[in-house]
Amino acid sequence: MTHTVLKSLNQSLHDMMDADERVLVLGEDLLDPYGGAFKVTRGLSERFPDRVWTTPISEAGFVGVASGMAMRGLRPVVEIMFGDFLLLAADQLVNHAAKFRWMYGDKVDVPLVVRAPMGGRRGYGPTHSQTLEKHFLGVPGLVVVAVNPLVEPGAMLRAATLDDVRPLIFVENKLMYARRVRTPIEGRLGAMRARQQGEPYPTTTLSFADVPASDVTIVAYGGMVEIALEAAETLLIEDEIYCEVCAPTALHPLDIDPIADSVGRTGRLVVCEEASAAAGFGAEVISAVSGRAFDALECAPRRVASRPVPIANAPTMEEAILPQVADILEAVRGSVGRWRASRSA
Amino acid sequence: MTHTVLKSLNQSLHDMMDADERVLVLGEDLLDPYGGAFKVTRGLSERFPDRVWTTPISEAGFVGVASGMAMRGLRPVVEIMFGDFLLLAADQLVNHAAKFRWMYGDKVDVPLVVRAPMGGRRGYGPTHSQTLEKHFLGVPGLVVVAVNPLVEPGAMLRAATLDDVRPLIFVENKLMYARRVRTPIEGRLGAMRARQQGEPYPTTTLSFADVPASDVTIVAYGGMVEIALEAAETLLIEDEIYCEVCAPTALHPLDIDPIADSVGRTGRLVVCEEASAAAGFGAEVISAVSGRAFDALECAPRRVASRPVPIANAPTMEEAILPQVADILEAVRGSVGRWRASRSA
Amino acid sequence: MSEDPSLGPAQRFEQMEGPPAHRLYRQMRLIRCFEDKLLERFEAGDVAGTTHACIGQEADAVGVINHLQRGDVVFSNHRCHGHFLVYSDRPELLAAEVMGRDTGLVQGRGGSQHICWEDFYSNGIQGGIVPVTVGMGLAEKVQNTDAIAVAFLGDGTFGEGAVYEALNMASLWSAPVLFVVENNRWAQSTPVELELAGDFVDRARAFDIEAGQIESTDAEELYEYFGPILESVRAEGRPRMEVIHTYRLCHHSKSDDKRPRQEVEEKKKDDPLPKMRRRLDDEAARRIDAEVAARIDGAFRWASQQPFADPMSIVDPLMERAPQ
Amino acid sequence: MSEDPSLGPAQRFEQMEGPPAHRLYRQMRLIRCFEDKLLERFEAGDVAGTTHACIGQEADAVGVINHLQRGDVVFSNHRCHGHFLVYSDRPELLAAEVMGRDTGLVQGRGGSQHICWEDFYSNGIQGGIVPVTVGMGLAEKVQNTDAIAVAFLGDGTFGEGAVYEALNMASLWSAPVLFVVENNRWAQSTPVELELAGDFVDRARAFDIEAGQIESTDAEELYEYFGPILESVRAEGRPRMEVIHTYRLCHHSKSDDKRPRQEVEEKKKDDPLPKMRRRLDDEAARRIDAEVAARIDGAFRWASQQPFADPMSIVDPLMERAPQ
Ligand SMILES: Cc1ncc(C[n+]2csc(CCOP(=O)(O)OP(=O)(O)O)c2C)c(N)n1
Ligand SMILES: Cc1ncc(C[n+]2csc(CCOP(=O)(O)OP(=O)(O)O)c2C)c(N)n1
Ligand SMILES: [Mg+2]
Ligand SMILES: [Mg+2]
Repeated sequence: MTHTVLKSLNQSLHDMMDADERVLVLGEDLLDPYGGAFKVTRGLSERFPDRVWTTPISEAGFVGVASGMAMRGLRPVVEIMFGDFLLLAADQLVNHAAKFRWMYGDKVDVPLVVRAPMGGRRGYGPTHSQTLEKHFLGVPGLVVVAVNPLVEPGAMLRAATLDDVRPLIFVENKLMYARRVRTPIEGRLGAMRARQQGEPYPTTTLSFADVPASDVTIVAYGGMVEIALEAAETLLIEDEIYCEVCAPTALHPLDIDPIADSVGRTGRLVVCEEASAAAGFGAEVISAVSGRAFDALECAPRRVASRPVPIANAPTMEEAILPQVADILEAVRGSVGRWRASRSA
Repeated sequence: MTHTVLKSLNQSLHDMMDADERVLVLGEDLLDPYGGAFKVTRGLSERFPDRVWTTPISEAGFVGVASGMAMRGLRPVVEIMFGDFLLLAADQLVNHAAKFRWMYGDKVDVPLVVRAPMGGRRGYGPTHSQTLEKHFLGVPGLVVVAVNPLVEPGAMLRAATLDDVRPLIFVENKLMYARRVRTPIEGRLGAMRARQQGEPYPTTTLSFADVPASDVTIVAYGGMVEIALEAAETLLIEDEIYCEVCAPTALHPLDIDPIADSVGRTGRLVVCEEASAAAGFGAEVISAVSGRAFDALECAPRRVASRPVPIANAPTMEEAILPQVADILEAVRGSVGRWRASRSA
Repeated sequence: MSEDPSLGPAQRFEQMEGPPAHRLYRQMRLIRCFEDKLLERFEAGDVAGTTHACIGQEADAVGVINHLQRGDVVFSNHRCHGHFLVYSDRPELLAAEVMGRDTGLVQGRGGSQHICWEDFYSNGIQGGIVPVTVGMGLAEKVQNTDAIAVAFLGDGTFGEGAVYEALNMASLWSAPVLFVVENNRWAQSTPVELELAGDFVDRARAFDIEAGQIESTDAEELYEYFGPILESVRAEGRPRMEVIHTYRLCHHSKSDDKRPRQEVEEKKKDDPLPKMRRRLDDEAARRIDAEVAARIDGAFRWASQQPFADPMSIVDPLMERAPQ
Repeated sequence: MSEDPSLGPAQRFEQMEGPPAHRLYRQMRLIRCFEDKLLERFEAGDVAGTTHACIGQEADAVGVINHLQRGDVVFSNHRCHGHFLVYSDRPELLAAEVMGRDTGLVQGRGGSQHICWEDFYSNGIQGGIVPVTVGMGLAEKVQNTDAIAVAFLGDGTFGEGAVYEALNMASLWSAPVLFVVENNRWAQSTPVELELAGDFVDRARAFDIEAGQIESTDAEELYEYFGPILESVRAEGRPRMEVIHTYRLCHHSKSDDKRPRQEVEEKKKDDPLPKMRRRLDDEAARRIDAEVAARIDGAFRWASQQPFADPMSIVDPLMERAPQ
């Protein structure tokens, strides 16, 4: 029985609302029959008419409202229709929600979940295709997680909503909604050995089963995970390069251990992200790995990212701007090639 | 003749407004006799009553207004009273100002300057002490620069306002206003050799004059520059560790060359920033240096930064949260000590 | 801003042939025909992404924009095709843009909702364009150009705080700006009652901004209505808001319409196109229809022959130091 | 929220001794005395950072907060001392907080403008607290607690878009929230005419929110005025806005006052403290003054004996993975 990421999230919301009266859902255009721009909330308003609040177009305002609700006993899940609009709520997230618990001497909790569908590849143009979570990383008190199809997205959403008392941005990816969830079964995912560490926002580490040591660690999160896996397969077949793919879901605070361990085994690091590179997730991973596993690094870590321009609307340009399998191949080959060349010399 | 950072900025605004009718200044509480919260705009409204616009408390709104003005022929300089409030203008900066030029096929320019005083150490508490520019780094189309007393702040502001057609965040530092400007003279700054590269937002590289090779590169910008210099002096005197201090002013796009060159000479890197470390400026520097000068790096780069909690109000805590000279000493000694130990072993 | 500016909309409207009713109809026909063709292309999978058509609201565009002088600024939103076509009369450039061509309005970078041409702009973020437009109007005033600025916004956009910040500053600083509210009664899937408490006109007046409203899809009526209004904004150098109560006859974007079928059917009686067409003699109407159809065909044909947007152009030389 | 909640403000007010005028005066005296002492400490360099006193506006705090029941929520802003002291009657905790002590309200983390105690909160960012308060009020409603929420905001804060987003949602969703606008005619150094176009009450009404206003620094009058208002918010479960036209007699924060001297002097005639004191017999007034002075002395003495905030506590165990 397979299901999509969309289905997993939607089902999780249904189950949570069914089980826990404190769960409320807020956002734009959530009501059935429309059920939200990407249909993650479909069917909720019909079943729970009092607890699905379709909002005015007021991203700052309704994130603020939800913070207030969270501080007074509820478990609101907010949908930002397109993650691009999260910037409108930046002050609410950083100067309000993220600060309240610590600033108020731990007297309050803010169990707020803000869901944000990010990413391009759908031709939506400059203001509806961005991957903006990098700008929200590193805020004291604010958690950022990103799902991918190797974990059960609904379970992660449930943990974020019911078990986590911290305000949290839950990054989804527009293209990923239609993907099948395929979590590892008995330590394997297809041809790869799979390990998941870190609850409730696990990092999945995948490696080809019968290889003692892989050649390179590829880190990818969210929408880049599937692309990294495709690259890893190609590299195996075409280049006999063995990749370990690390797919973290906790972007901040980042659990660097599984990544640093992997680099400890491979000595080489390529980090993929859909945003442009500067001061992004890859920068943090490379810095943190440098801090933890510097001696293991055999060559310069590389970043695969968007070109640093707005995401153009025209498909020819959008494709060239966003990171593709080919970019990962190039980065990995660059890393490994240098080493192979030096080894065979 | 010495003058303060405050005086330099204030004089520059006077001179620009005098010389160029297109320059307008907008922000909260700018009118004389008050002259702005930190007095950077003092005296302007008396001389140029029509071109100093004191605004309502509408950070998003007046940044938007200024963007519009910039697109239609003016050269607005906006003051955000405390840099903490910049988050309210995040959507205007990222989804509007930063995108317009490229998204519109290069048909428009947005020569907008947004001045933002950042930083703590004045006991202003969690919402008035932050160093938030890291969240604005890496936005395609948006420039971020930060002054320090080793460059002439007014000259940099002038370049940003009159010569730069890109929207730009101009980071100042509250404590720095009272500092004396001390630009290098004939290649020297006190006991140090000084070199400035990169116009109009230069990186200053300082090293102790008579040493062939320094031991470590300390990167610091904005309010951390003076602290890094103090640390460098202490390290020289107490530890005989020779530091090169690199003080960039262009945070994004970052000019990595002077820093990478320095690391090429020293092999060791410590990056200082007043914000918390995660996904910040230091992460970008370390990643970029790893990309450019990996082979030169002899040990893991280190970061000196805030503790990852809100900036507490109580002086005892604020001091412990913000990075101090002692933290730099520790990081540098850690870097160099490891090497010295290995060398003497 | 452009090097070889076209006529202003008002001048062009004056130079069009035939009586005003003919001209208004021709312009609306051009918009409708353009969008019908565009949606056809989307259906056929020829065009990627999404688009917001203004079917049913064409009378707003012709009613307002035909009064603008050269140099006047327009800032439109996601639903900008009608505004743009009246402003520019250049359907081929918009067609090329939405089809991702290098000769599109903004070289394929913006697509349907992020365009710029001469003094016309649009952006796809709700609300934020309103303060930007106020700044544009103020810049014109500061520079004594006599130009004014017009911002288009929808009913739903009144949810955004930026709108009120802009109204306040526009009023305090006497910005020569007309805020045109197209109240089409829905924001995406949300009816206006669920998104708006109180009243549009009261909101403007609470900021000491003169405001009025008109319920109409009659292009002639709207054209008459807006003449003196735009004149007054220019003459008085003060902001003003006007609400047009109208209706969107198509889906919000591409194909996601869940509004009550009956309501939409009922509203089709107010479709501005047949309303105006009925005032033309049949011969003239058919001639215009045919001419416009041919023109739009030509525009799309031309556009589809243009080179695709150039993937080599995805650099920004002014930001070149950013890491790749 | 706290484990050992105090009496609600209304209950405490009831249990205070003497007639209402005495009690109101005693509370205002406590606020004034607290802030005078605090400013003295600042002058002396004993306290770091900055602070915003509410001298001249004490009547607002006692007029509104004394009607609140246990469980009702208050969200205040940068100028929160008066509100807090009436809410809590715990000057020693606030003194310890502003003096950076470990036993302060929030362990020295927040200081003067970022405090929390039971159901009282404050934050130093203008505007953003308003939607948060709406959410708090709605949460109480959803959970059928019968509690209401009160947000305090200044005239200048009407510049922020978040306020209007909050008004709209409060109205659409019938939040049991009272918005108390303290129009002290200045925002920092900016007079209200330069920051506000139109009118406060009209703004609320444009969102279909009932609104009223009162020009007063008379604590008894304000106390009488707000009784039925708070009752109606609770009974009707609808938002409401009330504007108190008042005046700040001190500087904005610490020592930056550039307002016209004459205007401030003129306004001193309306100082709420002498106004109320005149209604007490001299004996009672002097007794209250002395008692309050002793209490505040004690509070600051206690506070200054407390241990400084602990630099070892600057960790957040829930975010521990963040790099150091
Ligand atoms: C800040 C922001 N939030 C949400 C959206 C998504 N969105 C696009 S159009 C729209 C509805 C707009 O409604 P209205 O203002 O009435 O304009 P209409 O579509 O009816 O013309 C929404 C919610 C957006 N583009 N920007
Ligand atoms: C978002 C934001 N912008 C600016 C400030 C700086 N600031 C603090 S108080 C203040 C004036 C507030 O005026 P008003 O709302 O009238 O309250 P008052 O100080 O008069 O009580 C300003 C501008 C802030 N704290 N937050
Ligand atoms: Mg609408
Ligand atoms: Mg005020």
